Formats: sequence, structure tokens, C-alpha cells
Amino acid sequence: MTPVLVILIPLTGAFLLPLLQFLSRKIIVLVVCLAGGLSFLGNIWGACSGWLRPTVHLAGGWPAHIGIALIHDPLSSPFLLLAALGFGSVLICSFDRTEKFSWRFHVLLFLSWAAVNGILSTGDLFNLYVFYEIFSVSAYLLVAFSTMEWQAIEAGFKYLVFGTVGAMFFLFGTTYLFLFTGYLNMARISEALMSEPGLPVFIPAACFFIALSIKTGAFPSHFWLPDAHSSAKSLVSALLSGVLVMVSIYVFIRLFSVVFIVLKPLVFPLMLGTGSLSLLTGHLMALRQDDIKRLLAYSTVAHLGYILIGLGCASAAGFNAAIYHAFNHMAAKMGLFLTAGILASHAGTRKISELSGLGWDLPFVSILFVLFTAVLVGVPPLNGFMSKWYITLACVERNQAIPALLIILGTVISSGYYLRIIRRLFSGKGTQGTSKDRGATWYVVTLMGVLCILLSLLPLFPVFTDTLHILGNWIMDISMYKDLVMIP
Amino acid sequence: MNPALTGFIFLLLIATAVSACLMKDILSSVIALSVFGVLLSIVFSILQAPDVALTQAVINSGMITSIFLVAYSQTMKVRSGEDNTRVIKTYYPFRTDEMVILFICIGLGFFLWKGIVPMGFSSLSGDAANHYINFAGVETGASNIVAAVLFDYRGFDTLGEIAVIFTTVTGISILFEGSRYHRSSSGLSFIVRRSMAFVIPLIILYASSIVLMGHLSPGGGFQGGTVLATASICFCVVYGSSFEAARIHPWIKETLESTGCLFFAGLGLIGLCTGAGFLANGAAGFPLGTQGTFISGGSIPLLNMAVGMKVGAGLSSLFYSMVKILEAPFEGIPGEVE
Amino acid sequence: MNGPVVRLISFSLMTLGVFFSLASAIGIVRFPDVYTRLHAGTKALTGGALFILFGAALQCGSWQAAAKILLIAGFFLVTNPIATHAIARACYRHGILPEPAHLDHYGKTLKRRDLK
Amino acid sequence: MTMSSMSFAAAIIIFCTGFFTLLTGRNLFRMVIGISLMEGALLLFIITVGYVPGGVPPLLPLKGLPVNPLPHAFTLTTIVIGASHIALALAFVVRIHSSYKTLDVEKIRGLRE
Repeated sequence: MTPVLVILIPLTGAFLLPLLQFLSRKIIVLVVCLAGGLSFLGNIWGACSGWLRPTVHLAGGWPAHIGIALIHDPLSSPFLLLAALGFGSVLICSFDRTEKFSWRFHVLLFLSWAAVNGILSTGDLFNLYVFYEIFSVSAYLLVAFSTMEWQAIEAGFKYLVFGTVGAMFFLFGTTYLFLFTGYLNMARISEALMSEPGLPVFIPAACFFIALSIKTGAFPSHFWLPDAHSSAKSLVSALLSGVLVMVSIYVFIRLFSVVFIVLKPLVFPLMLGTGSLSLLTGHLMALRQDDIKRLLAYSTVAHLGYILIGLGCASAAGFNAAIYHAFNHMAAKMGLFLTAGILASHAGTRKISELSGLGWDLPFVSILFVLFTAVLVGVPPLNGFMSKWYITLACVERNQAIPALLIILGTVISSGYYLRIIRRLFSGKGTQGTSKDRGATWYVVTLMGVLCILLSLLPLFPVFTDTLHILGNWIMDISMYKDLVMIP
Repeated sequence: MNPALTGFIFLLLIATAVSACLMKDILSSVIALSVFGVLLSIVFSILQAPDVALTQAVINSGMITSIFLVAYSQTMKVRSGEDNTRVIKTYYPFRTDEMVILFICIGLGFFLWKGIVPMGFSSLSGDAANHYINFAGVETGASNIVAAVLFDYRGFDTLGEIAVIFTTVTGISILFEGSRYHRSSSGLSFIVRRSMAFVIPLIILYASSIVLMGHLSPGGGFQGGTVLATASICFCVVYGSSFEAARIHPWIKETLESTGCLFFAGLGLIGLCTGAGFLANGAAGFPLGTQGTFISGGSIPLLNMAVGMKVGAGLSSLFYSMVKILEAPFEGIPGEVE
Repeated sequence: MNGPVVRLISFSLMTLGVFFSLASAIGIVRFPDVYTRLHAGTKALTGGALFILFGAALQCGSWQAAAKILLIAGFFLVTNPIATHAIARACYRHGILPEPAHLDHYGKTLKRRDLK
Repeated sequence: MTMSSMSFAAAIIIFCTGFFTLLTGRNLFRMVIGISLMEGALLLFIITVGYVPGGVPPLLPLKGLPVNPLPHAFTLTTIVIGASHIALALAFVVRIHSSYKTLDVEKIRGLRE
């Protein structure tokens, strides 16, 4: 199984679907399931093989500096796993009986899956840009997929404008690096920049930082994120918040830990600052929202802040904690968006003030909702607490008191707004009558709940901490990555 | 090239760009943008990039301008309610917030300029470029080094590029779902129709020559495919929008597009199966032929054909989805207009 | 094929072409309405570009390149009048009349067609 | 001034013009025009990176020192990606106009609070 197939399977699925559009729906569903299952297995396989024995595939058989190298290594494998879980569950959700998705939705889904796998696999800067663009374009369209709603279209346009500007800065950075070093391969660029003086490295780094903070939705340019994440359909919101945002985080880690390793003392404190501000803004804005999905979207900005703080510590512990938190956030936030979608469609509104009494109507879903909020707030035995605790520890280890205090403050604020929803859910009496309808979304939500509990159990095993150490050391020590890629 | 003349062309370029921003009428701005695109392609050919110049002329100043015009006419068709298409805005004097933005932009420009100065404006060729220049002919059999880079050394990028267009075409057909063709227009006058009947075969011939000679001369699948799509746009303009829709069902275009993509991926998989790597050319056993002859370059002409098929069908179906008229445009109330 | 006489002819053709282009540019600015401006604009291609292309065809070394340039010239000759015709017709149908119009045959034709 | 420095300067000026238009334009079309200008400037920038004074086009057989072919390959990709961005943006503009009946940015504020 080479890294190419991991990208190629979902891509072929997307290319194949238009050919089948006039066949019966059963055949299309069969093909979608087949392609989805194969892609899922491919991702799992890629994650495992990358973790156990990092693999390199040279596309076209050319060496890495001439052609394009695709790499699966211990850094990309957790993200591959995350993508598999996220996309797999969204694919299951899309077969829910309540909403019929046309085959074009699945085309977009497979395209963005392929693009995510491409971003996670590639070792080449320009190739990264190309896959980032497939990913972005399909994300804009996934946001705007419900074309009959003006919010979705407007949010999609906003996202597109921000994303395009981000892409241009990304390309500027790439061009500068190419101008200075003559390479596009990340390991080679990193090697060449080692001997460069300060300014030529600083400006491309700034370009990349601007581009990535726009694309991620971190503090100064977070305006598109709440709109896009709240206007989309709930399963798309789940996908955006759970997986697609984390892909940008991966690019952050990859670029700044490999390419700009020279600027380590400069960039990572900046990341810490951006993270702290995102955390604060996200939580404070979430406190003011009355729309449940918008609240969750602002909470995503805040959790991006947590992850960026973890990265900003620039230590093995920080990276580990950030990636662990990415997993926890994926499980909980996807669950939250999906449960919020169920609740909102049951109530017929997304306003929090009108959700009262739903807790009695949909007890199971509401209890899961409470579980997910508990994970995100960080109630002690749960995984959210563990990852936040690790991030705080990493901050303390680097003598960063302010971010550590902000994390605790964030917990307080977030418990404030989540408690408001929960109180509303269980206040009054159920009026609409209990619903026994269990669609595909219901099962996925249950799955996410189980995943949260499994993730909470993980830190009990000493193997887990050892495994995390492998990851942290791999990120901190890039010589292994370079050795892997730069085989002549 | 005379430096004074070059300087003049660059000044003209900047002037068209600024006028595209400052003109009051949107339509004039779009035309200025098109002129900017043509000037840019002239600059590219001055900078010794014939491939890029061709692509720029065909895609950016041809295809994109026509899409701009379609979008403009679509927004002019709905005349109910207030129509702010022609918001006339005086640019002088700047408002204060615009002054701030202006300073931000100037700062950005200074910052970007600072990035080049340490390099003394000279470019470093690097290992990769030297390798391409010295060995591309031997290793790939193609005469056009850019085609060799695009389809052989960095063929994986091209797969991604195809996927971007595919995503866009799918997306635009999603955005315009539930709309129908406008069948009223009967096209232009008899003179235009008869003479276009003479010209369009030539356009198609030109497009196929660009696609098939992509490995020998500037051009390739993207450029040729776009020219093909331009022929299809000519059908729409000259013979009326229902002409082609009645003859070629959109499904046929989508099938062609998907087939092109799958063909590309399949050619790549041959390389993977022989163990040489994805999208391998000579190493996967494609005969490289004699460099400079028509049958040479191994898989590059085949990949060009796949891309040409895909881009031609894709862009033409993109145009036709945008020409359709929106029916039942929206449900619910749009945000309260103040 | 690059003798001094050929060069002289070629350059004078090009000069003629440049003159036509300049004249049409002035015309586009100076003329009063759409139709006269179109008339001026057409000269930029049929006069200017064609002469410049002929001059270029004389100067380029090989006959293949010259044939290519002549093909481009032929293409211009076919497409340019069509485009101008289409624009003028569209303008008329849009309701823009020439300023001092004494004769309006096209309008009569259109009216007759509408009556049928 | 050399060819490269002129070209870089023009690219940066046009990029900033486009960015200014994107930020200040009140009409949605104006914003898309800004994006289009920025894309064009970026293309010019990348091509200039590969330019060698006195170079020849990278076509075999070479008649001198060729320019760097790698940026040409990027630019081709970038042109196509940029064109799809703009086509998509225009499609969005048409859809927005069909629901808001206006193209004025100040009046399209359904999502703003």
C-alpha cells in the first residue's frame, strides 16, 4: 500500500460517480459505500504503516528534489486516522433517511477526502498548495451545498474570499522559498535554509503565517469561520469543525517544524500569542450567541486557540498534547454538531431560547449532548480534561504563565455558556412527545460518544504516553524526516 | 528587448490594472481586466514563457472574461427591486477607513518588496532546474521542457489541478441546480452564423493541434481544452443558447469529463503497477520515441489528450450551467436589507 | 530572404500599419457616436494589424512561419468584420440610433419583419 | 533598472492595487475583479522568479541559456486554479444577487450581527 493509493481511492470514487448518475440509486449507494469503505481502510492502513515504518513513495520514480515525494510518517499518521474517523462518520450520516443527498454531495465529500489525504501525505510545498486548493474549493462548496438558503451562499462567498487571499499568501511564501533555495521539497528547503541569513527566511515565514492563520481561522482573521461553520448543514459543520480545521493545524506543524526550523524562537511564541487571543475571542463571542450552531462554531475558534497554544510551547509535550486535543475536539465537536442538528431539526429552530424541554423529548441525544459538552469543558475524568491538563503542563514547563491561566479561564467561561444550553434543554416539560426515530446520525452520535469514552480511557495505559513520546520526538527531531526524504 | 519599451509595457500594465479598479462602470472594469490579461500574456512572452503566455491569453483573458460577462448579464436580468449593479462611487477624496486600507496595502507592498531585495533580483536556478534543462529530452523524450515537468516530473500536481477544475465544475452545477435553459434567443444574424460555420471548424482544428503537439511546442491539454470550450461558447453566442444544449446533453459532457480524469488516473496506475512509481513515463515502459518527432514523449501525449478532453468538456459545461436562468431563486427571506 | 529591399518593404508596411493603428485610436476618441467609433476601431485591425502582419511575414526567415502569419491575417480578415457587424446590429437593436441619421433601411426591414 | 526588478515592482504594485480593491470595493463584482488582479500579479511574480537575463524559452533544441522551466509549470497550475477560484466566485455572486437583489456589500449583511 503506497501513499499514492490513499489519495487515489477517494479521488477515483469522485471521478466515477458522474458516470453512474442515471443508474438506479441503489447502485450509486453501493459504489459510494464501496469507495468510502476502501478509502477508510486505506487511511487506516496508511496510518498504521506510517506509524510503524515511515514510507516514502516517489511519484514517477524521480528523486524527491526533482519530482514529488509522498511520505507517511508518525506525524501524518494520527491525522490520517482522524480524517478516516471524521469522513467515515460523515459518510454514514449522509445516508440518514431524513435528508436525501444527491450524488454530487458525495463527489464533493470524496474530493475533499482525497485532498485531505494529499495534504497529509505530500512532502512537496507546491503539491501541498495544490491539494490545499482542492480542499478549500470543496470546503467552500460543502458550506454552500444547501443552495436554497441564503445564509449558506453568503457564508460560502465570504469563506471563498478569505480562503483565496490566504491561498495567495501561501503561494507568495512558496515562491519566495523557491527563489531563495531553488527547491520545493520541504526537507531540502529546510536543509538549504539552515545556512541562510535572517531576512530571507523571515518574509516567507510571515507569508505562511498569515496564510495559515487565515485558512485555519485563528484570531485576527477568524470572521469567516463562525459564518461558514454555522450556515452549513450540520453534518458538513461537523466535518468542517472536526476534521478540516485540524488539517490546517497539521500544515502549521509540518511547515513550522520542518521548513522554518531556523525561526523556531521567533515563530512559536507568536503562535502562542495567536492561540491565546483566539481562545479568548472564541469563548467571549460564544458567550453572546443565541444560535446554537454559531455558538459551537465560536467554540471551535476557542479550541483552535488551545491547540495553537499547545503547538506554541514548541516542546514534545506541547505537540503531543495538541494532537491529543485535536482528537478529543474532533470526537466531541462532531458529536455536538450532529446532536445540535438533531435537536434543532426536532425543535424547528436553532435559537437556544426556544429549545426548552427538548431534553425530556430526546433523552438519549440530550445525554450525549451533555457528555460532549462535558468533554469540551474539561470535566475531570474525561479526555477533554486530560488534554487541557497536558497543554497546561506543557505551558508551565516552558514558563508560560499567561496562556496557562487563560486555559483555566476559558474552562470557566465555556462551562458558563454550555450550562446555559443544558439548563434550557432540561427546563420545562417536553411538549412534542418522545421520538423513537433512529436514523444513521443517531448511530454516528453514539459512536462518537463511545469514542470519547475510549479516548478518556487511553491515558490510563502507560503505553499511550510512550506512544505519544514517539510522536513528540519525531516532530522535535526533524533529522529523521530529512533522512527519510533525502535518499539520493 | 529594449528596456524603455519594456518599461512602457509594464507601465501600461499597471495603468490598466489601476483603471480596472477605478472605473465607475463594472462592465468597463471587466473590459479593462481583459485588456490587462492580454497585456500580461504579452509580458509573459517577453519573459520567455510562451507556454504561460498561451495559457494566460486563452484562460484568463478569454474564458474568464466571458464568464464575467455571463455573470454580469445574469445579474442585470433580474430587474425587480433595487439594482445596485452600477453603484457609482467617487474615489476622491478617500474616506478615512480607505486611507487606512491604503496604508496597509502600501505597507504590504513594501514588505513583499523587502523579501526580494536581499536576493539582488537574480534567480537561483537550483538543482531541479538544471536537471530538467539537461536531462528532460533524454529522460522523457519531449521537446517542450515545461510539458515534461508538468506531465512527467511533477505529474502529480497536474492530477491535483484536474481535480480542482473537476471540483469547480461540480460545484457550479450544484450552485445552479434547479435552473433551466433560456430558449428564447435565436442567436445572431445570418451573416454571422454563416461565417462562424466557416470559422468554428478551424478553431476546433487549432484546439486539437495544440493538444496533440503539446509535447513538441508550447501548448498542451489545458490550453487546447480551453480553446475547445471557447468553440462551444461561440455556439452559444452565435446560434443561441439552446443550440448546443439541444444537441449535446450535459450528461455527455460530464461523462467525457469523468472519462478524461479516469484516463489520467489510469495512465498513472500503469506506472504504479510496473513498480516504477505513480505516473512514471519511461521507467514504466512507455516508448519514448525519437525526441522531436510527433510520436515521442511516452505517456505525455496521452496525458495531454486526457487533460484536453477533461478541460474542454468541463469548462464548456461550466459555462452552460452559468448561462441557465435561475428559477425559484431562493426560499425564505434574505437578510433584512437596511 | 533578408535583403535590404525586402527589409525596406517590410518596414514601410509596418509603418503604414502603425499609422493606421494610431489613426483608429484617435478616431475612437474623437468620433461622436457608436457607429462611427466602430468604423474607426475596425481600421485598427483590417488596416493596422494586417499591414504589420504582412511586414512580419516578409521578415521571418522560413516559409512555414510566413504561412502561419498569413493564416493569422486571413483569420483576422474573416472574424473582424463579423464582430463589428454583430456589435453594430446589437447596438441598433438596443435602440441606439446614429446621430444624424437620414436613411434607416435596417429599421424599415425590421419593421416589415415584425409586421409579418 | 533591470528587467527582473521592473517586473517584480510591477507585480507587487498590481497585487497591492488588487488587494485595495478587494478591501474597499462596495460592489461584489469589484471584489472579484480585485481577486482577479491579485492572481494576475502573482503569476507575473512567479514567472519573474524563473527569468534569466538573455534567456531563451525552454524548448529543445536549446538555442542558448534557457530560463528556469519550473516556475512555468507552477504558473500553468496557478492559472488554472485561479481561474476556477474566479469562476466559483462569480457563480456565488450570481446566486447572492438572486436572493438579495443587490450587489452592494453594505446591504448584504444577513450574517452580520
